[in-house]
Amino acid sequence: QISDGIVKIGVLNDMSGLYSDITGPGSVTAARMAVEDYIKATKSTLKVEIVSADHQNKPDVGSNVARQWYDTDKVDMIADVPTSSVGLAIAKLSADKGKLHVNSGSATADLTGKACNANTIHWAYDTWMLANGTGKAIVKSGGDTWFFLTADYAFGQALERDTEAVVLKNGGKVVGKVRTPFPTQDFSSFLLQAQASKAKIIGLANAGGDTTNSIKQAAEFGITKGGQNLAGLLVFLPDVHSLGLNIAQGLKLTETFYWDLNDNTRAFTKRFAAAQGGKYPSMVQAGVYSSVIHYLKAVDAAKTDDGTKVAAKMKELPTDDPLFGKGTVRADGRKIHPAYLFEVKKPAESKGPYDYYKLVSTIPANEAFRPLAESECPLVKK
Amino acid sequence: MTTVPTPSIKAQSFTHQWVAFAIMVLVLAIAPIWVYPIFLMKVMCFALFACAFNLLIGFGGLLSFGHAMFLGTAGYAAAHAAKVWGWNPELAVLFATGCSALLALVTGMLAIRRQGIYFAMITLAFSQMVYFFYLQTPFTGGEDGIQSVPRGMLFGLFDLNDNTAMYMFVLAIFLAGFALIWRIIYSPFGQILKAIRENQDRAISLGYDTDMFKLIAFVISGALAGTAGATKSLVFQLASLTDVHWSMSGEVVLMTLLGGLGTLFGPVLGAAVIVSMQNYLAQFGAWVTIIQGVIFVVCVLAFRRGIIGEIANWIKKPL
Amino acid sequence: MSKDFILETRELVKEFKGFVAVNSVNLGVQRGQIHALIGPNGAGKTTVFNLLTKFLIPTKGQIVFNGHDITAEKPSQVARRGIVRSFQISATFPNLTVMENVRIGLQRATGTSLHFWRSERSLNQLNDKAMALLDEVDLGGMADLTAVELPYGRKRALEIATTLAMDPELMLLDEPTQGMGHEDVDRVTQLIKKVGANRTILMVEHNMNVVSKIADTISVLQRGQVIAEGPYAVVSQNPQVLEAYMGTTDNQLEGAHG
Amino acid sequence: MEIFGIPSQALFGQLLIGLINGSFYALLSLGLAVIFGLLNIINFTHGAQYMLGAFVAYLGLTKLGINYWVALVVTPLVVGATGMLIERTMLKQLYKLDHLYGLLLTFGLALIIQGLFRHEFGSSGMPYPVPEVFKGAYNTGFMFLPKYRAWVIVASLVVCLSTWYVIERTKLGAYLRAATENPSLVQAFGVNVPRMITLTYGFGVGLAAFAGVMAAPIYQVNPTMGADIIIVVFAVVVIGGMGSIMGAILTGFGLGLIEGLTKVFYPEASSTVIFIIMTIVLLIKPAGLFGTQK
Amino acid sequence: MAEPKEMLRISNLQAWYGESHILHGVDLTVNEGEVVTLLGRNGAGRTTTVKSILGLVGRRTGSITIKGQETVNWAPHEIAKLGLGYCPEERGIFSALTCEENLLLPPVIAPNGMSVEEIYDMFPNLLERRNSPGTRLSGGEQQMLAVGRILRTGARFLLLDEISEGLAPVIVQALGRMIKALKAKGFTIIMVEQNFRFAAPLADRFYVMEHGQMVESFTSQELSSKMGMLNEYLGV
Ligand SMILES: Nc1ncnc2c1ncn2[C@@H]1O[C@H](COP(=O)(O)OP(=O)(O)OP(=O)(O)O)[C@@H](O)[C@H]1O
Ligand SMILES: Nc1ncnc2c1ncn2[C@@H]1O[C@H](COP(=O)(O)OP(=O)(O)OP(=O)(O)O)[C@@H](O)[C@H]1O
Ligand SMILES: [Mg+2]
Ligand SMILES: [Mg+2]
Repeated sequence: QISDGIVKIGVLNDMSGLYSDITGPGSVTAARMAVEDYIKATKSTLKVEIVSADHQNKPDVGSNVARQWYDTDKVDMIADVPTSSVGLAIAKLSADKGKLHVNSGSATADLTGKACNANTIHWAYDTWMLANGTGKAIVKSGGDTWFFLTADYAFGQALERDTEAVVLKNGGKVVGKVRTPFPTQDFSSFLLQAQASKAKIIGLANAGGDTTNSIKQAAEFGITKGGQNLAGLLVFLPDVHSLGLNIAQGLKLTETFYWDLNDNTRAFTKRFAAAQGGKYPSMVQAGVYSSVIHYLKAVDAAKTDDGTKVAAKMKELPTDDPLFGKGTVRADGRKIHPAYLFEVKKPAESKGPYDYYKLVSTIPANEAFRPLAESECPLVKK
Repeated sequence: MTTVPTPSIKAQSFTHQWVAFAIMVLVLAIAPIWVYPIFLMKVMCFALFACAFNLLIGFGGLLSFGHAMFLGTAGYAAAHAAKVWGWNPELAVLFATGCSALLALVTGMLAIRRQGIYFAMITLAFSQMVYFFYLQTPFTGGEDGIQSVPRGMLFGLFDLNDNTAMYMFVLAIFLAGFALIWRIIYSPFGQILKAIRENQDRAISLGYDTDMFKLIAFVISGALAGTAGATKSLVFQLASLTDVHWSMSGEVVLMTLLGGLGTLFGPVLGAAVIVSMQNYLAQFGAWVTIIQGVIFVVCVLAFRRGIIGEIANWIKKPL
Repeated sequence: MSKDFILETRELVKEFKGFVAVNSVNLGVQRGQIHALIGPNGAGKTTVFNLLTKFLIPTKGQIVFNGHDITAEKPSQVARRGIVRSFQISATFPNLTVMENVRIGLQRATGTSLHFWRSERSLNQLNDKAMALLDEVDLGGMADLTAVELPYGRKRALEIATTLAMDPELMLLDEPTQGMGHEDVDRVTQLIKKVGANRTILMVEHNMNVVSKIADTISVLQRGQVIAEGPYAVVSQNPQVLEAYMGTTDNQLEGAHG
Repeated sequence: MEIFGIPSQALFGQLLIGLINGSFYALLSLGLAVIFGLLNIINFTHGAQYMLGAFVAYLGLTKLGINYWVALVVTPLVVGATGMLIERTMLKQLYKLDHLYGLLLTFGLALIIQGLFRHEFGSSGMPYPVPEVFKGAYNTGFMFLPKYRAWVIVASLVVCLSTWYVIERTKLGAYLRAATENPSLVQAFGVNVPRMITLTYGFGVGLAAFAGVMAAPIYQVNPTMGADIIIVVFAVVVIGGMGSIMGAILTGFGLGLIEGLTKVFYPEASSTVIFIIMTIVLLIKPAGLFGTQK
Repeated sequence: MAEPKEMLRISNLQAWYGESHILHGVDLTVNEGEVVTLLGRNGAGRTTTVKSILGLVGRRTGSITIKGQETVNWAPHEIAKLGLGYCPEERGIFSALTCEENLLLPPVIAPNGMSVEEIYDMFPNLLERRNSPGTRLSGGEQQMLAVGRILRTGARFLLLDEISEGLAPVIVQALGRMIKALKAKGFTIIMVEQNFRFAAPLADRFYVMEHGQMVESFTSQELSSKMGMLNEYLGV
């Protein structure tokens, strides 16, 4: 039985701030496309409605909206939710209210780690995956001394911590780190410290404007020319777009989605761009699309929109969608799929707008995310 | 001799204020039937915050641009007391109010010695330092804040997880705070405060230790802002950096200004309008800020007295 | 000397960035007198006032009030000791009513000024006293106007009433008649004389007419130093004073003001 | 040689970087000080106007093909003109009121401008290339100094000092200072005060836009780029002494240095150190380092 | 000698500060070279009349003709350029400027103004305090500065509001001599004075104001016969 006959999905994200290009209205579009595509493909009789709101990257604003959605607006599932602190708050709230949260936007691996719960599923990526993907590959290819520029807040610190562990595990060394206030406009002083450290790799444990500014200024101070390399631990396609290839070239990064992976992704991107004024989808937006499809599938299968039951069903059913391919949702709520290590193309190699990435290697699904054995999640029986 | 008007002592009547107060209580008592109670609780928390702020600027002439530090400090203190120490909600709120009062005492002693824009700036500076402290110190959970704060049992008897009980609790706190401010404004102390605002040098020369008066006003205002913050963190079961950020200090100015600076009921209405706006315009993203900006501009250019201020001016009685 | 001085300064000095505005002033104000401080512009009269009320800090010297050294006290402490000043530019609380203005002065003595939990109505007990003070300065009929609405001369009267409310032992008046029409000058002169009957007043005044009428003792300041002291009749004959302050000798008794 | 565990070479580098950031603080706080000093308006829109400067340059480049040098001249004029419009239509009505109202109005305007740009351009930054002549860097021996950064210091110093000279040492400046206190009297002496005030606001805003153009090649051109810096710049102006032109300039550079050093020794606090300094300064010198109490 | 040239003619002047209507139809004429004094009680509207001439009140209607030009709709700076010098009641010394900067501030609007040296000669206090910030001067010194600075500009039509206020008798006498000298040079002067003794010997004509209207006007010859009336109006 579907509560009040309608399956209501709330897309909660950053509509106007730092992450609005990565999530924002684009995620709403992605969710709509998912509903359309699902209904068309399955002839399902579900009535689906989508609402959206801006959480301004603040946990209080986010949980406030979510609470009202759940309490009075009959929202059944909340999707997207970038910004780890907000994601964690929504996850907890969804569990309290017996609803469902499928997160594509947040980075923190805690969502399926010590903060996991039965009503939360984490979709596109997480810090463990980023650290592991980028960190391991770089150390393996000789980048074994690191200097971290870490945004001084929970997300940055988590990313730094996870990456450091990977670097050390693979035989690398961390020669220094600096915690930069968030947000910072000018990184030159920090970059100079990184330069002085003579580390081969400067790991950018930050996001959004902090990342783009630090990459831009690194180029200005000739850091890359001087033989040091940057590792963008969380870089999205729109970031590269705003930097331009001239500056971003050579940057290594990990994502689980890129528009130019295969015919399916290209076809999706074409439709998405048409609806979004020419902007190409980010990994998060793709995640929203894929997660909504799987959610609806589970609702149909479970014949209910009860959060806890649908969550269980989502874990039970294998996933399959055009963007992330076949995969699974694990007991801890982690969606499993491959990840890709990319390198940003040189301007000469690019054939046009958004043709930015060169695939370096594919990390198979079973290696991309934190193994269940290491999980601190109480849902995982050991 | 020129003739002068010979008025009798104006019998200052305050009945209209009582009427307004009764209307406010009535509205708040029955509104939850139609309106989402948590939203109303949020309104009341911000209304108390704005009233506390207004006590300082509207009646003491002191523009604090760092009032968020009291809201936020108490929010963290209450959340910590309730979550980590497992205190009852009433104790948590009291403790948190005390923390804010203490912070107000310390910062006030330094800030109060400056006037006008320097006062605004020094309070801003303090709040930035407080912000930094909460950002760095582990107990606040940094960006994540203190989440899942238990609402607990009021006096060990009433379960506040029930929204109705929580609502009554918040309503009681709000009304008590409001009544206290009302009393202060029309007290011997309030009278001197007004005199200081009008002409500080003259008040000094009449033997008043003006710094003392301003400090007391500052501490009361900070403490009540703290009560609001503590209550808010129980309602939302969350204490976060938002409440300490300088933009929160700006928001309370907006509420007060919109409602009517130096009026009794203005901050309440201002808070209600701004909170509703943020609530109902949430899906419009950037438009929220644009509309807020427009309100600021319109208020300053055309509505300087604020909504309640305009009404009060119209009926020629203080509200 | 056996005179009863309520206020004495000893070698009082005030320098502003090397400029000596007040130079070793030894001033003695006798209890119960109206004492006038006169002198050319820039002689340092206002500065002396500011020093006495602690709005400025002396560079050197001592101020003794009723036998206590008050040199190191705060302005509001000095006021509580009983030294209350008026300002050269009129100082009222513009948006309070005339009655409230006076009550602010009376309220201090009640000791409830810090009581923020009490009702304002507790102040109504002061109304009679306030009214009496207002009547004394002829403002009884205007008690309910806001101060800003008063004509200039009446503002000065209000200021004096507020000052009287403090029941000061020593009143300091800085040019109380400045900017007033003749009518008001007379009225205020009489008023000062009346209230000076049972307290001490130190005043700065350029209007020789007023000074000659009511001052018991006059000190003449020039370039920060006292150049003459005594009753009007004596001081106004002093050639140095005539030259520095009063100008031509022919109309000394008139002064410049009507 | 080492100083506090940092090689002196590196320290020089850091100091130089601090100086560069200081140039931005100085430019921005100069505009703010001019506007406060002469109009008594606390121009909260300053950050938005700085952002506008960068955007106009960016749009000029991408839509009209206007190069950096032209933008450096045209942008302050264009943005300054919008400032004058704001002054004529809105600020003008507030001069007789408390400072508070000017602050609130400009705060509102800042929200509107920033909101509109965010709505239109999203929030990820736009690139603006470093002009051709300033590509590359000097090797100073102790650090690698990008040519463009060197230019920033020079340009900022020149603009700051000429502004100071005009205001403190010329007749025009004396009119301006006098008009702050008593505009109608200065007008009664025969000076066209309203026009002077409009131009002054335009000039202050132009300075913000100038800083914006200067910043475009270094930072991402981004609708929120002015939102955070404005609070810091306020602090600079207050520390320097509200309205003191020289104060704003010296404090701007000085705080850039201090902030730079903090970034080396205790980076987490580098965005807070300015406020700590502000508190200390205000407690010791209530009117700021170079201010005079009214 | 030819007909005296008319310097200023005000007719039916009404003026407001915000909501309050202060002047109710003032009429006044001043010829070139005349010294005219406005008398009246506190609040009679004398200052307002002077400010209206310069356009410094909130709103005004009626007619104000200066040197043949109708100026009622002009901005203050345009009026000032006709050659007016104004010394305000509250002195208007600028605290951001030093004493000397204050003195040099008003732009020269006509040739043959006094030189700075001459002004310092007249007010030696100012020379001594020339580098002090304007408002650090004593009350009287500020008054001297306010008078001195308009003498520099070459304005030959002066509006002086209560200039003898707060000055030591010696200085008041000096001012009296100065005004006589200016009159001899052909200046036109409107004085607002509380200090009748000071104004009486200087003025050619007197106007008496009451409640925002001119209630009386007479020449210096008629002065003695008008004392009774003045006594009634002013309590002289
Ligand atoms: N804060 C200050 N800084 C510098 N100089 C000052 C300051 N205050 C006063 N002075 C100077 O000290 C001298 C004395 O000033 P004061 O105001 O005491 O004179 P006064 O006797 O009251 O004169 P007046 O009769 O004109 O009011 C003046 O020359 C004045 O310029
Ligand atoms: N800015 C103002 N706003 C409102 N009313 C004012 C203002 N200035 C003066 N008034 C009022 O206008 C009336 C005339 O004032 P004005 O200053 O012209 O009088 P005056 O004859 O010069 O007297 P005074 O001796 O006090 O200078 C007074 O009642 C006064 O209260
Ligand atoms: Mg004086
Ligand atoms: Mg007057």
